[in-house]
Amino acid sequence: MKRRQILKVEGLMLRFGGLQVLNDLSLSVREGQIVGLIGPNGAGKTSCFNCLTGIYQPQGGRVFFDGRDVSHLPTHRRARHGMARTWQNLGVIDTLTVTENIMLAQHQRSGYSALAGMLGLAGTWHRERELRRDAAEIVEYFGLEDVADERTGELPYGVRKTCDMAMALASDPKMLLLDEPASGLSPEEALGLGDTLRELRDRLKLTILMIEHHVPLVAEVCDYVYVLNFGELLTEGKPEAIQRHPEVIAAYLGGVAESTEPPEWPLKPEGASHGTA
Amino acid sequence: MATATMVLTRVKVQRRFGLALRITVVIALLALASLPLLLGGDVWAQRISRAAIYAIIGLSINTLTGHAGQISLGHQAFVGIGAFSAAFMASRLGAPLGFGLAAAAVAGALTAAVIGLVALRVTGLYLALVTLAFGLTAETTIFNWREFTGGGAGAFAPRPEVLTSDHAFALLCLGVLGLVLYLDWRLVSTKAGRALAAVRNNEQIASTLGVNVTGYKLAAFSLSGLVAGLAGGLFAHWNQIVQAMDFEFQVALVWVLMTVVGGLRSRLGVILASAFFALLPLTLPNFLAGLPWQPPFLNEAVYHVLPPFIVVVMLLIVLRFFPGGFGQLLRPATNWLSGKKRKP
Amino acid sequence: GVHDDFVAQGGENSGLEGTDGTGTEGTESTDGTDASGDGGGAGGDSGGGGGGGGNDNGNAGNGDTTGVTADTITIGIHAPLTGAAPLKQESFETGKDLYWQYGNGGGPVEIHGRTVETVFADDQYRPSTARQVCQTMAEEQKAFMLLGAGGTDQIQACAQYAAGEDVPYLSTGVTETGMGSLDTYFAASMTYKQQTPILADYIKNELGVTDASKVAAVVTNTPNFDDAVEGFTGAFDGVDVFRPDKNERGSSAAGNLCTGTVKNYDVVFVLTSPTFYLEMAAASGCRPQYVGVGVSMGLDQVASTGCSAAGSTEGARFFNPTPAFADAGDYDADFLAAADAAGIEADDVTWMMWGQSKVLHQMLDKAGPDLDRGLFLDAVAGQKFSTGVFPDLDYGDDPFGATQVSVLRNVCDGGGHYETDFAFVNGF
Amino acid sequence: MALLEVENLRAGYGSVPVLHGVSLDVDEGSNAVLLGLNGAGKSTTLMTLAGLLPVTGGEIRYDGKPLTGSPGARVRAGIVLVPEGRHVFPALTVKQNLRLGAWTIRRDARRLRKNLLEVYQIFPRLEERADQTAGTLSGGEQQMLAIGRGLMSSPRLLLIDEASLGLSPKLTEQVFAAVKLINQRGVTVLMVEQNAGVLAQADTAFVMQQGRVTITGSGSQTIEDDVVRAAYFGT
Amino acid sequence: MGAFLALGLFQGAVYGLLAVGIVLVYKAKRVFNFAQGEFGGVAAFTAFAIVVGAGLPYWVGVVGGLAAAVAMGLIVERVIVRPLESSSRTIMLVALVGVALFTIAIIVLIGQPIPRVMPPLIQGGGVNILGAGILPQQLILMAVLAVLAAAMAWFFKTDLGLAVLASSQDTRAAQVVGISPVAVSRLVWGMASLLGGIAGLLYAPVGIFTPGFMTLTMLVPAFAAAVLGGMTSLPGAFIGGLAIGVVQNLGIYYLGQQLKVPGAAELGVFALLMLVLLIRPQGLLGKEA
Ligand SMILES: Nc1ncnc2c1ncn2[C@@H]1O[C@H](COP(=O)(O)OP(=O)(O)OP(=O)(O)O)[C@@H](O)[C@H]1O
Ligand SMILES: Nc1ncnc2c1ncn2[C@@H]1O[C@H](COP(=O)(O)OP(=O)(O)OP(=O)(O)O)[C@@H](O)[C@H]1O
Ligand SMILES: [Mg+2]
Ligand SMILES: [Mg+2]
Repeated sequence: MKRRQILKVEGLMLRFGGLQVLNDLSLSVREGQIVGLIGPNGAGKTSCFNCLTGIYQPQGGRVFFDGRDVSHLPTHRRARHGMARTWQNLGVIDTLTVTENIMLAQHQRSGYSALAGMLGLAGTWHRERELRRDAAEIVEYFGLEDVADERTGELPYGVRKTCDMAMALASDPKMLLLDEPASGLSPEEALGLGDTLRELRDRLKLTILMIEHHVPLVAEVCDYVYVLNFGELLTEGKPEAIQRHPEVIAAYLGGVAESTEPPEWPLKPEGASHGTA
Repeated sequence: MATATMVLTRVKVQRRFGLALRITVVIALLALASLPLLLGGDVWAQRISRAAIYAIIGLSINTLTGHAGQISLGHQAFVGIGAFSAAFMASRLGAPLGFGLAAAAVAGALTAAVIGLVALRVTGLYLALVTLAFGLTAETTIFNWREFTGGGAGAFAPRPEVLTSDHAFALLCLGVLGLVLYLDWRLVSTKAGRALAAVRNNEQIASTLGVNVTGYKLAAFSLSGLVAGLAGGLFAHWNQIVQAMDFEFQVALVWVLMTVVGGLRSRLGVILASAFFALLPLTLPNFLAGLPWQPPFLNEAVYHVLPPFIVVVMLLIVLRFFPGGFGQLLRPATNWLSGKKRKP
Repeated sequence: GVHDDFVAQGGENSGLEGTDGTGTEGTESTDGTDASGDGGGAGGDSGGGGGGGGNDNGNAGNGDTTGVTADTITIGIHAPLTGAAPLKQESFETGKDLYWQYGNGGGPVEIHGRTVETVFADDQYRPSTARQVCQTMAEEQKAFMLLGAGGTDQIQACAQYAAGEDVPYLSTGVTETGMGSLDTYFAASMTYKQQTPILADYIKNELGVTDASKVAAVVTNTPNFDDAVEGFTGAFDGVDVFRPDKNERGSSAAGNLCTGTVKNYDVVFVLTSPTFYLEMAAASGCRPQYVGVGVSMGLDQVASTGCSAAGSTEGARFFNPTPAFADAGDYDADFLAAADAAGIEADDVTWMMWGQSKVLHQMLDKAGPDLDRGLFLDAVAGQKFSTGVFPDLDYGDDPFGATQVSVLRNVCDGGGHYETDFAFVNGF
Repeated sequence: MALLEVENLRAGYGSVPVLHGVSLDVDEGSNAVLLGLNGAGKSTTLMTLAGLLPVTGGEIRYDGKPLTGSPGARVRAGIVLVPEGRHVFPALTVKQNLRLGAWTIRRDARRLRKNLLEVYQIFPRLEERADQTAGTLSGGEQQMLAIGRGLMSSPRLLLIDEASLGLSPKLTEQVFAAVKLINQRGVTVLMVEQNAGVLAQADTAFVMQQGRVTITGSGSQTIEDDVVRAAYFGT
Repeated sequence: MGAFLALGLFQGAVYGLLAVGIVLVYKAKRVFNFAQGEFGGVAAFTAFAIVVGAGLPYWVGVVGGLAAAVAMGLIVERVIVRPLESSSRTIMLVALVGVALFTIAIIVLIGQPIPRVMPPLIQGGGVNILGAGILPQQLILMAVLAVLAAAMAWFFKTDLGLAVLASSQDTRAAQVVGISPVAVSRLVWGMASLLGGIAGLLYAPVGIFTPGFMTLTMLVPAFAAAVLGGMTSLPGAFIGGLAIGVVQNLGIYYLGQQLKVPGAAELGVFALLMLVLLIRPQGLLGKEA
């Protein structure tokens, strides 16, 4: 069965001065899939995310999300349509506690206006309590209870990373854009991440677009992969096919990948070869 | 079972007792603070008004710099525009005080919103520079506009009949301060506070979380300007005369320092520091003159420069040793008073 | 005491040069001292006033004895020690009490058994600060009355406060705008409005410059200086007028006067903050004849600063309440004696304070032993006073009672100071 | 003989101790690897060796003598750190970055030129990009520049902290190959890595856990699965 | 009109001189140095005390003034800048504002808030340029500005200059290649205070001076000049300074004298600043670094 395309990108063009960062990039993501976006450093992956979320204004191309053209909407409006993202170097607010960060992420569904909140109008007190309860649930789901009232700035990297993910979920999105969610995680944590992502997809029916250099993780969880090189689409396909694609090997995975020991992360201590089926 | 109940009741009783104790302490502190108002005569009533006005100004700067993370080195311009608007309403149009204060608040908010528009494009240190240049320009242009401000001779802002007594006026100022405090409290405990925290830290992250960064920035500027304008209106009626030189750009610098010394985002700290710097220039000369031994270098002109001198010394100490300002020093006490448990 | 000596001399101001207009008509002044205190225009003048002033028509006063004890009277003085027209603070430190403590032949002055104590505050050259320190002095420090030593806008602000609270207020003459109707205000020297036509005559007749296009006026741009401008332009039609703002920063149009950008003026009339004036003088390539009215320009401190700027203020002439400090001994020998007794180095600020104190002494004396604020006001209104240091005063019609002025000339030789060209004249 | 001997080294950040007694020896001309989980203290060890953090206990001996002194003095002695996260000077050109790499020998024009040629030889890509500002280089190129800059002052001991962080598999491989080349030219190398691929070319491996070196393996043959397992799974 | 142009150019020279110091500190530290004006203030007051107060030769005053300024620069570096190295730039800005106000307060405490006159380097009447009388002192100022701006531009091409730039971009990396951040910091503040001192000494004799004269009237135009030039460009600071001076005086001429707008000079500077920041934020000659 063909699922609906929740995200569709047509002909993105992005330039910085003389540098062509994205060149006529088109891709689409179907509802309920985990899609990988890989490519060499500087290929334009993060820039692509920035165009999707409206941080950058591309010189050309259009972005359709959930059936509507969002190309000219400002970032916060796109977020309100259900686009959530994480950042390559973390999107938590250091001066807020974990709970507050999650409540911040609930911004768009708070149900009262900022002015009403400031004036302390009747409904707002009640809504605040409800939001706090919801936040507590999310905190529990991600196992952050112990640190719920700690400022995120004082927490270890892994915990902050988890908090970042929790925030992305707290906004009740339709789609998650994850920028290198496994970077800086230990192999153990990366394994757990793979499980979490699958669970999000299967239980919450979330769509996920993920940038990742951690090839085994990509191979394991992604339904489909796009490979970017110099701002252009190099190829696309199922992860297994991608890993065998000669151009991908040449540009990204490295020439000796098949012959000798690949420079892989010790994700599977049992010495299994990369790229599980 | 029985022991468990006993323990529980004891905890409850302790809690109740703790609450009662805390409320008593708060009331006692407030009573202590209001002593000068009750016993100090007109002069102290005036001083308390001034302290309250400064506290409102400090909170206004805190809204912008503390909450929204936008620095303003031209805040005296917003206050000044409020002050001259109020004075103009009172002395030229003969409008009632309420209208004057409303005009002051609106004028402050509008001016700040215009600067806020600039802040959407210019950020960080450059914004500081823009606000500074704006403050300087306002001081020499708007405030020197004779029809509006009386030029350097100042504009008179007579008080209405009910407020002619300095005590009544002090109560008005304290009332406005209470209102501003309430707004600040609700602001930080609801979505706007969290959104501003995000804007302050990282605008891009904030926007991907659905926060309208532009809107919040403008709103923060307008709110800050509104409060500053209101403070200006009170300031005009405080002395019943204001002039351009009350709003020299150095004043804005001292105010920013004062707010930082109080501790950004600490209401109590900002209020205490503001009150302190409001009273310092008024009380210091007579205090020093009353000392049994006069240090040889002290004289009238020195009194004038001592307050900024003291602000700066305190600032440098604060920045080095407790960057959270007075607020940080007071945190244990305020945590206890608000019933927060200390973190393990 | 001083007062007796003065009465013995006949109470006349005697100009040293004795050429023009030496106190010719001020003969009856002291007679008035002991005459009926409730006479003159007191009652009529203050009829519309509040609870104080002359309401009681000089019978028992208003009972407001703030600042008066059995053996002291406290007076409050404000002046700018900082800001754009700073005066030397030591001069005030020493000068404010000199007369009261040593004016009586080296001993303290006694007025009906009371000595006088002073409190002082810096008004920072700001009207609002002036108002506020005036309140502090009158209410917290319990000053019986207030004294303004200089600074038009500040004097205006303090006078307004004082009138509202029925506190007597005496200052050197400045503007008349809005001051004439104040019940508690008295000017101890000529106002700008009175002086500027005389100045115009002086420029024409003494300096010989009759071409208005060769004359410029640089007058601070506040409403309190408008009557000065009117007075001057009314008497000298066609002069160029520049109005710098009170807190103008950086380079300014007036600063470029006579550097060729605007014009080469022969005479420039300055009535602005001394700092501004000095900046103008120092920065200009040419050297016009500066003239002016008002207290602060005539101070030696200004002269010496101006002189060190390549002698650019040499020969400047200023109208002043008192004759030059250099000639103080010729007008009041007691002054130098008092300074000796006090062991201080007197200067022109001290001298000015001395004169003003002396005026005040006569006023307090006239109010009698049962001093209160109401009585004091009644005692002054409509009366005449003469000190020999300040101009003769006649408060017959309004609070602007002075009719004489002295002309000082800036001499740069020997550090920059003033010499008396004319003493106590009332026209040219 | 060991070029670098570290004995019971203690260090940390301000009042937070991180290293609780690190001991390791690195032989002259060898290629050593320091492995460990996040937060084990690997970067802290290298920074302490480079003089960026104060020593609170234990001893470092370099070339047989106790090692003290400022970071600059250590660079002059031949100890050069290639820090974690690349840390190139983003607004300077590649060439200027390299010129500053030779800061301690800036008066020796001949040696400077020789080193520059050598760096260009190892990383031809840097010569191609000599006049590009470093901030606009790709991640892999920046990593090459960071290593190249380290080589400019003729180091005897090169400390490399997580050269592969954030690099694509291919670039990682290239960087490791370059390090091997450098080592073969006689520079002693101590690398911190999380990527086990580097073990293939190492002579010695140290595993750090919670501020201590817990396992030392020497010779590429002896670096077995158990070392890896110990490093990453704490078994 | 022409005279206002000439007056503006020469008035602008002092802004340019301050702007050069501001640019130096910005390039090296990424902070806006609000204390730059007070380096000049301290130099001027010290020199005044030596030359006029103590009656010593002029050159002693110059050396003493510059020494005082540099001493202040080094103290500021040690006591304020270095401990705050890791705090935000806004906090650093606030602290430097504090330093400026503190210095003014100290000068008032010691020297009283009265106006002073410093004798010029060369006595003598003005030179007529385009109808404006320009004092010899102002000609010297302009020449010194040109020389110093060129010298600073050259400095950033040297190894030492590169090291300064490098440590501004990445302190950790600078340490790693053996550059001492402390030495760089001292060097930068020493140089900046020297530049500030020179500006103060050269400008003080042009008019009269009072405590805070540099900060209260010169600093904002100087910042505007630096921004106009792009904040990182030394030729930019030079041109920016002159441009600001001209704009101020044209403002006075057109707005002030013709239209009687109060505060015309400030209005001109503010308008120009806004124009630059909104339309060409990188300034006239600005680029990164
Ligand atoms: N704001 C910007 N200004 C100038 N150049 C930019 C900007 N943002 C990105 N670039 C350039 O665009 C190119 C693509 O960058 P991008 O961050 O998208 O790469 P990436 O694929 O995410 O790489 P990585 O895997 O290293 O994160 C890079 O060369 C980068 O320098
Ligand atoms: N600047 C700092 N201040 C305080 N603690 C720090 C600082 N930097 C690191 N730490 C702490 O020191 C410990 C060791 O950090 P270090 O960076 O040396 O680990 P690492 O082994 O290099 O880890 P990674 O693989 O993440 O780079 C960690 O617990 C970390 O939280
Ligand atoms: Mg990226
Ligand atoms: Mg590390």
